[in-house]
Amino acid sequence: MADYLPHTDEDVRSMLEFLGMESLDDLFAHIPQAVRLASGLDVADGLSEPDVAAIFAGYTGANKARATTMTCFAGGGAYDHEVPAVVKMLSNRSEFVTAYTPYQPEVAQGVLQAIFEYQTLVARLSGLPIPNASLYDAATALVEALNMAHGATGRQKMVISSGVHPHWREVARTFARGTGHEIVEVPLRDGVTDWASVDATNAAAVVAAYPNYLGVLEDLSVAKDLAIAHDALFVIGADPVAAGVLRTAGQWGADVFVGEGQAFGTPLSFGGPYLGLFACTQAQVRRLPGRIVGETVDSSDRRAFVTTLRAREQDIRREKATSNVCTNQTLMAVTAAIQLGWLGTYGLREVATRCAQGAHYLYQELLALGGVEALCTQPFFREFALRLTKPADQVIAAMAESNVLAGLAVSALSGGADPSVEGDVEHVLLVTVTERRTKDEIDHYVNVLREALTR
Amino acid sequence: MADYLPHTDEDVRSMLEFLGMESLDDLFAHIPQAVRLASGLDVADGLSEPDVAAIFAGYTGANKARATTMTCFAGGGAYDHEVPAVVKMLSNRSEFVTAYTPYQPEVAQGVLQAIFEYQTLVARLSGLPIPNASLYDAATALVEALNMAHGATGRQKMVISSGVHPHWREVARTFARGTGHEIVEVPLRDGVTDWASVDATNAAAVVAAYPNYLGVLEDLSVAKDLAIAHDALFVIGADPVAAGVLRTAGQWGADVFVGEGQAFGTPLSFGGPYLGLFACTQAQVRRLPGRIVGETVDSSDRRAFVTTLRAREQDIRREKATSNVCTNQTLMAVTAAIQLGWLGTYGLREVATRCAQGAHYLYQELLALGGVEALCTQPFFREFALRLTKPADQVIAAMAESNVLAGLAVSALSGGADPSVEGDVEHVLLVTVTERRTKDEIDHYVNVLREALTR
Amino acid sequence: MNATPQPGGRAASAPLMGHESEPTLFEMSVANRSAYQLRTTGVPALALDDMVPAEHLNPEIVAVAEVSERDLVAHFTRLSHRQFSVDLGMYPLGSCTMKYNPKFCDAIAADPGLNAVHPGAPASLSQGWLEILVTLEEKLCVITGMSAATLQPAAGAAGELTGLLLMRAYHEANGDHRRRVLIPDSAHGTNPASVTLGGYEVTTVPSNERGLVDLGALKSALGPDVAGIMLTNPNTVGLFEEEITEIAKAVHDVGGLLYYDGANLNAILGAVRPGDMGFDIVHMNLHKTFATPHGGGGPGAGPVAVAAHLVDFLPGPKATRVGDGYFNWVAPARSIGRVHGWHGNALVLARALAYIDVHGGDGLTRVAQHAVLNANWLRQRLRAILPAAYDRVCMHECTLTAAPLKSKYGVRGLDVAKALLEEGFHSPTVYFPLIVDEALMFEPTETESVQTLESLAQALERIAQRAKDDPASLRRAPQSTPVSRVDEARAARRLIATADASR
Amino acid sequence: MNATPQPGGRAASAPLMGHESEPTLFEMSVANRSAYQLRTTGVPALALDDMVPAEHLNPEIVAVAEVSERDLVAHFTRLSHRQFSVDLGMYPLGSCTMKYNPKFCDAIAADPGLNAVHPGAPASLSQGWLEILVTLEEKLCVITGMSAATLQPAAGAAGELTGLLLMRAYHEANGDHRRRVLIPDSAHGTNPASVTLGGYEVTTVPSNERGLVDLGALKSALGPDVAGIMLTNPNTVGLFEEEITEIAKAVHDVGGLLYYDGANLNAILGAVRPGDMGFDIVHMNLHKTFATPHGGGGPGAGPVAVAAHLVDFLPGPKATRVGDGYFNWVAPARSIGRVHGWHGNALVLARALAYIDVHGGDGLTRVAQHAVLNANWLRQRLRAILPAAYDRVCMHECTLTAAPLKSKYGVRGLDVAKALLEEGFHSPTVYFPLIVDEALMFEPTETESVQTLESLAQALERIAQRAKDDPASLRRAPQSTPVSRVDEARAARRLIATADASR
Ligand SMILES: Cc1ncc(COP(=O)(O)O)c(C=O)c1O
Ligand SMILES: Cc1ncc(COP(=O)(O)O)c(C=O)c1O
Repeated sequence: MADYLPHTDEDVRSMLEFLGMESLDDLFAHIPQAVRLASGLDVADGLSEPDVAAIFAGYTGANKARATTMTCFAGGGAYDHEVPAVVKMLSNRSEFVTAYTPYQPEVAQGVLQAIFEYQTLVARLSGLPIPNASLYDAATALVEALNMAHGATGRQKMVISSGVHPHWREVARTFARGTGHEIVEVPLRDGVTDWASVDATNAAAVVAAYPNYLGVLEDLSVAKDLAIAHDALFVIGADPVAAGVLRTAGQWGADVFVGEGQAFGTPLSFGGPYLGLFACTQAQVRRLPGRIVGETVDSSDRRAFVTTLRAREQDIRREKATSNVCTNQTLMAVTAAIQLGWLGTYGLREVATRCAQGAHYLYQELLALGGVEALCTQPFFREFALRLTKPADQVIAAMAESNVLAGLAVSALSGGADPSVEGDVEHVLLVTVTERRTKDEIDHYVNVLREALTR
Repeated sequence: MADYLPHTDEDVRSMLEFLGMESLDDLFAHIPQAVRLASGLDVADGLSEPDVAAIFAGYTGANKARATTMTCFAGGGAYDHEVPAVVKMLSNRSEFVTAYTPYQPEVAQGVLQAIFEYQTLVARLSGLPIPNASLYDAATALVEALNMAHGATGRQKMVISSGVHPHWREVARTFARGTGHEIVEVPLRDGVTDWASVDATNAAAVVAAYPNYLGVLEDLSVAKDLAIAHDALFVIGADPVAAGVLRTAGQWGADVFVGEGQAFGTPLSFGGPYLGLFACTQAQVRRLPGRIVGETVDSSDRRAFVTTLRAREQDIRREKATSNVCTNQTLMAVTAAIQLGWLGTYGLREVATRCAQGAHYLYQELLALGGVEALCTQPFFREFALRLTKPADQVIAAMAESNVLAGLAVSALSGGADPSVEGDVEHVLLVTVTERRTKDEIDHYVNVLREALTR
Repeated sequence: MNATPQPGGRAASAPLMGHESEPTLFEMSVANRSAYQLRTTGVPALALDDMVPAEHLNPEIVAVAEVSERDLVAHFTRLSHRQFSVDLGMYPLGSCTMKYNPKFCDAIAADPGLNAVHPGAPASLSQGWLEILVTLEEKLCVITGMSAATLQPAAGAAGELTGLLLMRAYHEANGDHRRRVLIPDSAHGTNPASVTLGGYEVTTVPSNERGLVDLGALKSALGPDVAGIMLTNPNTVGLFEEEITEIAKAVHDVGGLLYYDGANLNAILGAVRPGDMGFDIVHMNLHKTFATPHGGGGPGAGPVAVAAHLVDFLPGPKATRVGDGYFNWVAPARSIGRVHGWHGNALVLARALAYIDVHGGDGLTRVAQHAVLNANWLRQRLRAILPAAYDRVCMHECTLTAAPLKSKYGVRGLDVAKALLEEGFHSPTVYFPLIVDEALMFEPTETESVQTLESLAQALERIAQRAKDDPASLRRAPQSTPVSRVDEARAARRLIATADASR
Repeated sequence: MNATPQPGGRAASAPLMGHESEPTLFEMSVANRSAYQLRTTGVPALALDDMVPAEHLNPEIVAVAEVSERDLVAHFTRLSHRQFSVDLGMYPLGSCTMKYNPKFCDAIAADPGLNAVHPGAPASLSQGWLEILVTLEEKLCVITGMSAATLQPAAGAAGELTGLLLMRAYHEANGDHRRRVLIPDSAHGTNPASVTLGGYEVTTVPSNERGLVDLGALKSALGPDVAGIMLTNPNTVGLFEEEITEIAKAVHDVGGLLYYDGANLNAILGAVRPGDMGFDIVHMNLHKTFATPHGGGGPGAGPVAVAAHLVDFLPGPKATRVGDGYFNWVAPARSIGRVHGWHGNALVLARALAYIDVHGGDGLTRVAQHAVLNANWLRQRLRAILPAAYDRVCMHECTLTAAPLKSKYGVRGLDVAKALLEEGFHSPTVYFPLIVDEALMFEPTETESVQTLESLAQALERIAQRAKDDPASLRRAPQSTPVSRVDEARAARRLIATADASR
């Protein structure tokens, strides 16, 4: 019997006796027999921790793509960044890991202050004053932004650049089934959003990505003007690492910023738990989704932090709440605050710069190869898309044999044809470089791709 | 510049200014030029953590014998026991890891109480009332026991069974160079100490091992009688895991117990840091080496713990101290308390029993093989010695190719001929089984040894 | 020059030392101090403006913070000492299932073989992960009695909304357009909020004097425009909806679907399954029932399992067993699409599977039995001072009321909750569910021993005594904590959400 | 039956919640409760008495404790909250070098590639470990200016004794039997204790009014029977022995050897090397200078480096480079033999090497410079309230005296040290070295910022003010800590060393 229950047989006996009961079954006697599970759970019996560890060793062994053994050039919203031992140690402190939502501020100042610091960092990186305490991930954060736009304008039309990550757009479409939003996806031409090609009248939101998911740096003033023209909310989905060097969402005139915070201390984790970043203008504060921590004082005037503006939240507003989010991703938010504290002002700048340097070095080397051409001719930051002479998925499989994860097949992300890619999508490979990639690894990539294409 | 120094150039400048100095060098100006290091340290420049991690990856890659990939049948005082995630997590709490010796009890109750609990467990497992707060390892704990015996009897002769681990005996010989102790090593006959073969008159201590390092369970009453006959202190070096089922040192009449505590939550660690266990009778308390924690109360009568009987210690008694030990192995002692708390009364019993079961199963299977014979015909606990038709070191090397660490070559431990082994020692292999070894692993061992011997 | 620098670095904010406040990371920041260390890459250092057109570069440098690694460690270690957690003690927060989180499961999630895998890696290179997802889905379906599940929802509320979208997709596929979803007045706030986002209207169903759904009222609220009902069973008062079969029949009779809010699944593991009660859609809170740690508010995981007739609508792509030990991503025939950026909170899912494997069917059944045993023992033990809102056998949690203390001594449930902090226990859930006056909802969970329950009871007895002797002191509690009661009104009146907000 | 069980499980011992004491593991124990989980092995379950003769089996079962994993975690997590540490704040404990311990080094030591290797594995299967040991030895020799080193000693005191045995072996090899070892009166207690265990007599050399060895007294104490001298330089008052070359010459002239106690090596990294000062034997405290954590009292590592004429005597076997990148165990020609059961505190050694690699020669030099800068800044800053015992430039630590406070207000150094705890700082070393009246020895280390030093100074100013205004309150300090001053006399009078001791 391997489990974590403290009850001894004697405990159970005496507790039942205290209740005047004979058996544990008596506790369930009031449940209609008709629905009781007579047979017991048809799940294999419990195993000890080391036995279960042996089973999981089988799983991990079958994960060939682990970044510790296969050099990672895949990105698309999930990045292989440096996470130092100190950040892991601090974010694993059990007080942060095993606490619940800070409902009792007197004994939750640790988490509350860490969130307050996280909020401050999100505000600075987004250039917008009102952050929240985290959302599930970037995709669902985008959905909250659309809901906010609907609340602000009363309109349903959401004009979204197809430069926004295909998964984010898909999630937006899924939730639109409930909200009734009309999702209008704007195609890219040579990697840039062709805003002119759509009718934005009655738009609640105009949504752009920065850089877009193909890595391209678009001039967002066009989108901003469009939003102004139809007084829609301007929503920017931005790479927060880029904020180390590029203009912030706020500087581009965004009303709402959403982004993926995984890059700040959270490992690749097969896609989750990640961190949905969210910030908006003062004007939208009453429509803010999720929790927000505010500064105040305690009864003896000491500084204290507490979750505030609770009147927006589901537990109080119920069907009229701005959002249904309750549990969010606090631990990842705390981790992001720690990782950013470790990086600091110049470390973040350095990481952003090195990502760009690595990407541009690889890009130049690759374009020198035969069988490889750039998908578009636009400036990019740390990711770029290539059109290959072979299907991207085949190239990825081939390069994996040399322990290189070549990138992402855009067709796999978009699930086939997509307004973001002109012409055939099967041959398009999305390549990413982070600050962890060395010149040797990049040069190796070039050789391995050459082989894969000429094989 | 990768380091952990907070000082900015401006900090350094203003601090020097506050001191009325020009440069950092001024701080060292009073050191005679003649001895100053003009050239600077001839050590390579600093590297970043990830760069150093890459260097260490080279080292770890060259450690083929890691128990995680090579099944460990080696013991001899270092054992591959289960250490669960919960024990690792708790013993890595930074409050335990980064504290100093508890000099200020008001802010050190955590470590002090954990040591008090450790002491209680050592007393129970040894069957002796007065434990200390840990020593470096079993070998140096033995040396402290000999010094205690000298202090108690004023005599110099130490009669030590050669069933005591060869390394412990060697350490005893080394320190005897300073103390002038006469170390008399008693040979084994068919694996059992031949006490009759030595003259114990004027002995300060009679030292036995339980089980002895070849795994044999000797009847210690013989040694006890010898100690009584010459009123020497009776010292037992015992395997603390065995205490889960076997008689304790106290039950055998020991005045002093020493043992190796690595088995309680400390990984193999290439031999250190380990944990020197020590306990003695009430009669020897004033001669106790190292620190001891006692229970008391604080000024408001709350229970509190504090290091006590300080008058014995080097910082107060100086040249008359009972021992020179200052820094000990507290973290390993705390870890042992946690691991034993996890094992509990019946878990320890279970571990001890499974060690014995695995060892006896393997022993039986091996004796069925050709080319293998038992070194002796005595009862054993979890280790046993074999005489092979090939040199043990060759067999170990051969079996390693099948990812089995076959055991320890006794000749490597003893550094050649040793009173513990009759006849040729090169062919003697010491084999150990812990509770972690499965039947499949043991059966695999048998096959691999067969091959190794018949190749 | 600066001979007396801005002081900093005291540990007086660690309760071990004192009770002062901890400066923020930004107050600790000193120009040009740093902690980061990066790999040496040898990559040619192109200048930023050779890579990025000027109009994209930020003219200013975004300030993060500038601290040493040493100060970073001190800061967050002190903050951790200002934070209560399950690992420190009992956390009987009703409806939250704050059971002990096995460290083994954390170790599983920390394995690079799981956490260093890119979510976009091809299935052929992440077979281990796909097998974990498929295996977990299969076991969750057995546990709930459903046919298939999606593991994408990141928490319970996300699961609820996903479930409502499935409900909608199902009805629409039948060309059947419905307007309303029924919800008991005892329901958790996420339920009505999810209904709205699912595009439905909420019709609230009152509870009866037994704390259960009023079947009569339910029936009269039913109609052909009802898409379904959301129920928590045991419900949020901790009582089992004994008329569940009648409820199910009534709802199904009008063509509606039954949604099971699995937040309280811990109570019934191995005893009764949502599927067998007639539920069509079930969400689970893995961060409750399956012990994945709450992380101070998240992450969680809210898988949704459904009955056969809804399987085709599940979000996708789903990890799927495609014969002879190979796994691949497959989209259900009429999938509503993704509800998460990738595959859900994968590491949380892996933890839950490890937890299920350690317990097994037998262990999970004991989990529920002991959770219910603890709640009933506590209810009985506290009867004299904090009567149960509905005095009969409860499930895994018991909703007590401080109403007597309030009427007699003017001591509110909140005061009791705050005083409990001084006694070394986290507070129960207060003022929820809304249908109970001065509600104090205790969920001990199965991992607390009877000794701990007894000392909780004795602490509450001391507090009841204080309510008699010195009620004012309770209104001032807690005093021993890092901060005393905080001014929530002030926080809301003048929002200071960042260190940069004007004060 | 037991309706009111023994209460337990409150977190009121966590300072965050309250200030009560934490029960012991044994007080928490309940019959038949357990936490352990072992691998399923399938090994035939032979009965104990079929394996072990009856006379060896313990008739009784040794009681350990019987707690659940949940209670185990709560207990030790609470204890950790009752413990101050470097990670929580400044720990200016003179002579102990409580600098920040990089977590990176912990991660290195946690790698199974290092910590899962059996110490008895053949060299061919543990080449990585041997290379680590050889590389560390080489770097330590460069840093100290010596020829070779042993890494076996487990701490400083073990290094001292090893060094004295080397001294003895050297003299004896020269057929030269000497009796005495000189030690300054300022020396750390381990020095004289080690001398005794080394079989020598201690001759104490007085310090002069400058806090340094009195050269005249030293010379008159010297003679042909002097085996050597043990010096700490900078010495334990934190001052550099400026006459070191004269001292070295005088000792060498009588055929004695110079032993360097490296506890204070942090002060001189890259500035001056023991070897260049004429020392023959040097021990280092890796747990001080090279930042390996102290673990609440250990483990440490005390490698001993020696000059050419002592190399052959070093303990063995030693990891040795035997050409073309292969390493093996080799015993020095006239080795004194092992001083540790295996190869020393290997994981501590690996941490230290990682620390050295990250800093490099340049970084280590900065370490010393900034450590000395901090100590002098603090000395200067505190001059008005706590004068330095010897008022001039110090090295990495400054020995101040509370004598003025004592004479003026009857406030002792100990009171100041205790009051500092309430201010959020660990106390300095008190009453050491013995030659200074009311000594308060502060070692800030290089990892503390000037902001932290400033707030330490302000805290001490507040304490000095309290000494004037309310001296009695200082004698009662600390009050904010988990326990107030403890009754040490009672602990010694009636030893209670275990939970089973009669009370
Ligand atoms: C009854 C009930 N339903 C739904 C939820 C929402 O779950 P989550 O917080 O994971 O979104 C909760 C969580 O508190 C709950 O208690
Ligand atoms: C000056 C001095 N010498 C020797 C030692 C002893 O070192 P260890 O505690 O590692 O045995 C110390 C430790 O405090 C010390 O400060």
